Amino acid sequence: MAQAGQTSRASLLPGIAALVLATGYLIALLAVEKQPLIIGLLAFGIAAVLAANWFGWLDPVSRSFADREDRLGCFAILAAFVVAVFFREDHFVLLLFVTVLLYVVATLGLNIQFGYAGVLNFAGASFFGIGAYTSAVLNTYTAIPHLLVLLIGGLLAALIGSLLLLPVLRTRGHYAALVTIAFALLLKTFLEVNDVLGGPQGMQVKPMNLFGWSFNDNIHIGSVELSFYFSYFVVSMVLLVGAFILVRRLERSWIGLNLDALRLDETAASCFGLDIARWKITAFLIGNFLIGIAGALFGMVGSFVAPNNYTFADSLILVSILLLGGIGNPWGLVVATFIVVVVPEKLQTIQEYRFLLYSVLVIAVLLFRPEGLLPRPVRSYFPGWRP
Amino acid sequence: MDLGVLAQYIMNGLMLGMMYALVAVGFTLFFGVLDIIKFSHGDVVTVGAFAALATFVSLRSAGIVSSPLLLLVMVTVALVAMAALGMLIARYLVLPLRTAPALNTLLITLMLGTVLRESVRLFYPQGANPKPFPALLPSSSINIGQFNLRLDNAIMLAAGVLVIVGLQFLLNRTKLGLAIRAVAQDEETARTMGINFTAIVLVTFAIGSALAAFAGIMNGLYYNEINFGMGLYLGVIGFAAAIIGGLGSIYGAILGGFLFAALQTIGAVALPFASAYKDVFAFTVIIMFMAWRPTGLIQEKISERV
Amino acid sequence: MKKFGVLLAVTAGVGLLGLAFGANPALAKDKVKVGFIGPLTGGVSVNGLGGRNSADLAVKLRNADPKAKYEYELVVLDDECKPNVAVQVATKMAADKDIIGAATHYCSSTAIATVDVYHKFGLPVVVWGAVLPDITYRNKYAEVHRVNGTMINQNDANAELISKLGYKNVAVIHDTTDYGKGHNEYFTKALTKLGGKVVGAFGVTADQQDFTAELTQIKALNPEVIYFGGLTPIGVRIRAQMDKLGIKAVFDGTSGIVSDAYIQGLGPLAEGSLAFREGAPTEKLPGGKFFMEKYTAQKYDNPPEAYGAFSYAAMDLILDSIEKVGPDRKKIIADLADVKERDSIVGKITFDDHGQNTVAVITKYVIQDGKFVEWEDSEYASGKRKLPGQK
Amino acid sequence: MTALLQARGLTRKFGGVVALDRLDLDVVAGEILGLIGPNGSGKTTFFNVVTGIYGAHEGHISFDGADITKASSRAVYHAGISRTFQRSRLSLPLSIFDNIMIGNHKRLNQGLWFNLMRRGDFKREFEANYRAARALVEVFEPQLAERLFEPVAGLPMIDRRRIEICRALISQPKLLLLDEPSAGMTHDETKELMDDILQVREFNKGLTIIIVEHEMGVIERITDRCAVLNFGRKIAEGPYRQVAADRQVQEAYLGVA
Repeated sequence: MAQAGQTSRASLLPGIAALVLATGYLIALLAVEKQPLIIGLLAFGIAAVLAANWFGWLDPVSRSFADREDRLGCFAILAAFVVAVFFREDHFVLLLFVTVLLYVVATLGLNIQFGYAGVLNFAGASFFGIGAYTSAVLNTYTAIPHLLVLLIGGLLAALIGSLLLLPVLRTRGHYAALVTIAFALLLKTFLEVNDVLGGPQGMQVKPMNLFGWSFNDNIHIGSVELSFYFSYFVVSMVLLVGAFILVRRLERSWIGLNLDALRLDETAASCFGLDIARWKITAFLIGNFLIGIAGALFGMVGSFVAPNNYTFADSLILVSILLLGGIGNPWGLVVATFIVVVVPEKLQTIQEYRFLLYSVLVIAVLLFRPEGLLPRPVRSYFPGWRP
Repeated sequence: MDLGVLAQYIMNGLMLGMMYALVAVGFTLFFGVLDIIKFSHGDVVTVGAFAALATFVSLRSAGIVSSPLLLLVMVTVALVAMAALGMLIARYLVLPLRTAPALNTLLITLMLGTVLRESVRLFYPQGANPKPFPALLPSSSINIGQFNLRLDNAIMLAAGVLVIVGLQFLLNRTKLGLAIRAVAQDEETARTMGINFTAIVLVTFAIGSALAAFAGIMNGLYYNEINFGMGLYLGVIGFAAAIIGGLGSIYGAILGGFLFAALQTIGAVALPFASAYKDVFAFTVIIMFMAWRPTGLIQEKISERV
Repeated sequence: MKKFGVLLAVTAGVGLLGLAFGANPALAKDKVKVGFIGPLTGGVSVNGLGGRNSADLAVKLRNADPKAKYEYELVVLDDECKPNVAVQVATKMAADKDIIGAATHYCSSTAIATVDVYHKFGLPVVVWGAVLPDITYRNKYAEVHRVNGTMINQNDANAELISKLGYKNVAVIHDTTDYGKGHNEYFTKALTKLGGKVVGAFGVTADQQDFTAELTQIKALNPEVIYFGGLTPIGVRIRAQMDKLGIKAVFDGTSGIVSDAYIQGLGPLAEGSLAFREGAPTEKLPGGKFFMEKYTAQKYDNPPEAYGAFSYAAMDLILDSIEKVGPDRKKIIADLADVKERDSIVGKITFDDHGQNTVAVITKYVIQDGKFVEWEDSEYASGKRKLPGQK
Repeated sequence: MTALLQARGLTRKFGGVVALDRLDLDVVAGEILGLIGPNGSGKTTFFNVVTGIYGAHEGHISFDGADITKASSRAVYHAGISRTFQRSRLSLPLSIFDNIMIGNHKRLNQGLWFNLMRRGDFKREFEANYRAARALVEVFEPQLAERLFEPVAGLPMIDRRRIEICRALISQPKLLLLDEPSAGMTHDETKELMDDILQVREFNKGLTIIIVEHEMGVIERITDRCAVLNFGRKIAEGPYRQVAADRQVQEAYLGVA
């Protein structure tokens, strides 16, 4: 396979076909409201993927993505815009979509920490929350431009995260897990009992305002009216694309190699000159920075923050997205985030059972496809590069 | 501070610590034999307590009223049922993931915890409500100043100590215990010694889960109330206790359990009108502790070969 | 390949089934969607399920009424009693233009978090169970109404009874949500005015299990009454643990523990707990008998609980409005703005300029023999039984 | 002749066990030194102490004139010492190329800005390293050079050893520590690998090697000199034939003591 691959670059077509089908399916899933139809669609989706796998149709798709990622990335952005324009008036679908995008950004951050450097972080939602609270406080009490607020949200998440650096660096494995779990519980309790930040009740967050344009108003272009969430969609998309490129470049560099090396074997890595602490710190800080920025924007989108948004259980959801998608594969994260965020939302009529079903689903994936839906391929430093 | 109040705090702390310790011992046992964290452990505590309650309800409706008899049957049923559940979990969810990354096991058991918790809520009659747990132990008490010593608490503490001593005996003085320790030391060597690895893992999970059921019943008898969410919190604290004690060490887990209870109690005493901050206090200390002793109080044997 | 064939057949089958169910038979009446939000999962889910059933009952009865102009469909969402989830589901409901009006929220923490959402999207809602005054009074949103009363009157009545019984020293335990903090604030105010004294106030988190540390401190303060501002789950725990520590004080709760779950959770220990709630008890309401009959006839899994009747009334009010002015959010808001002396099963409903129903009656409860009994009818009031330290 | 690596009085204990007992050892630049002795005689411990994985309790090590007794693993690598491990420690999910590049750490630009933003420059560096890695692998096994971007996990043991040695060699160290390169391999494979190692010597003239090995055939064939350890002490030193004839050495191996 690799031999054949070295001779010529794979075709773009399978990738584009897959994107078109996925976009169509996503639109159908988001548009349908009748529960039986949704269940039918979900069953159809699962069967279609299984069938495609059966007939070997997925291999050309993955080759296409491996070799032509830059181009297909552009098509994916286009596809996202098609979905957003299709639902331009539908507030809730757009909100859901924006939620997915920002969760992907957060899990990308987590992916750097856990997927590459192997630094466990069970407090992902806490750092997300630090970002969100930053925008709540800064938008309420200061006139700092909101783009800067996003940046500060990321920096603050990284800064507060750095308080954990010492224990995180000194511990390994489950011991490291406890440090972040303890932090997740600590932060949630702290937010809950601390009146200044709204206590358990949380705070309102003022909507985003970019260069005088308030994101709380619907957009009118001629006779077409766009939901105000469309503006958030655009900003989230920009953030996501930036984060995606950052993570990709990081992975496809000597730094990505360093992170992998120290994750897989710290002792061997240090015997080849790696500064373990330096790269762990780098990964932890960049990861938290991304999570914090996503959180800051999410705070403005949701217009509301509360400690209960950022519990240990929410951190677990972030981690399970990572596992479900396939650790280390950003495309897997996109797919997994859609599944984890959208499916329970669409299955609302079985409300009382949705946690149960969702947990059973994750157990099944872990048992039968432990490497995740889209396992991470071997690193290629430049997609489509041939010696 | 009034001596009676102080005694009361110590008693509260001891009861809490005993429950945490029993849960933590389970975590550390599982880690010992398989090097994994089974996070559904806290919810096994819940299921154990509910199994005991269901036994109680059906015995009561069968007309049995003798408290000692009721308690005996409840404990037996719950312990056996949870031991079986523990073996099932080990056989079908934990052992199949042996070759996968450790995080997968952590996650699958976390999700299993959700399944157990939600199942109790959805399928136990009116499972979403807090359930009264019968007070089956003699509840006479003596007041010494501000200190209220209850007979049932004393019995529970004694029972907890007995269980821990029994576990020690089992691990250190029996063939089974030897096999468990051998597997914990080095799986390969244990296999070559002719020890049935799978069987030992299953037995260990049975023991740990039975301990969880015991902790669940103790929790029910102490608080006289159980609910579907009680295990989540106990699980996290049990895990923390096992970690600060040093994973794999039984003494460490027990010590960790009492230490955590002490931290919470101290937090509550030191912050009289901000007792809500006591968990913030306890977890901050835990994090600082981890920076100081990154492998817990009692270190595991380091067996990394280079 | 054989397996694949089976798979395909099953998928096709499921898909077709979906289509068959999804397709609507043509109906004579126009379909109108109304919403309900409450806590359907989590510790207080019994109250949410009771509320949902009651709203469902209102819709079912209306659909069974041949005179009704529209066919109603109830959209139910779960706020889990968490502000963040509430904002999300409220956004979902408010953003759905097909939903014309909604009966929303049992938990104050969720109701106060969502008022901005309803205002932003212009969805008329009637709150059916949350008691925090701020929900209607913080802003003047035309979209937000409430059929039940606020916690202010409740706490006045509470402090009055306590003082009348001769209690002076009260320790307060409250959860740290706006609900608990609000109760703490209004109760302390009311009690101090009457000459009582709060000897200590303790905030506890809603998922806390062990309260022995707080209670040990309270025991040292030696209060006659422990006032509890919070919901049933932790109420049960605190009452049970008081007993463990040998605290003999009166347990004085709020509307948050008026739930059968409280008594079930405690058994005999519930005896003598006090609780307060706005409005008359369900069976004494003007439409109480009618409501209970209809409710029982539907064979729901859960009882209506304390606020079921309010949920029914809130939904009924919305349905009345839709019948009157048609399925249009703006018109409904206008119609709800001048609800005056309108008949409902909870009595006459009158909204003030904040959309708040004025509920003058406060029911005082004491638990006697495993039942919430009105204080006036109880053996404690008649002197036959005595609360600890009652004078 | 000056010693490239010099150990004086080196002592390391594990609990009550003395793994290295006042060991003196000189390694001359350019030679291949065989380090032999029964199991548990301290050979691997010596490697671990030299490479900074364990600290020494007593004594000194100097390398190329500098004291490295307290140096960290990182510093030892940067000073020019590379090693392989007794149990293969490759990163299995990573490609052959990645594994070799881990060994090239000190010659790769580690700057954040360079790696993330100057992708053109990075590409040039990447391509140069690709050529270097390919050339090195070709010395061992030309077929492997065609498969540089396949994961190591799928390779047979002998190829993994080769990759491990390439990883140690790519940074052009002054001293190479080979820890039982023949472990887990057949006799023929071992022979093949030794040929490779000798070929590498041709390639990289100045390279000094210390090899720990149980296969005496290997030791006889490739070493210039041997040191024999027993209970952490050096009991003999000299050309293989000489130490093999030593009575003390024979006793140590036969366990007569």
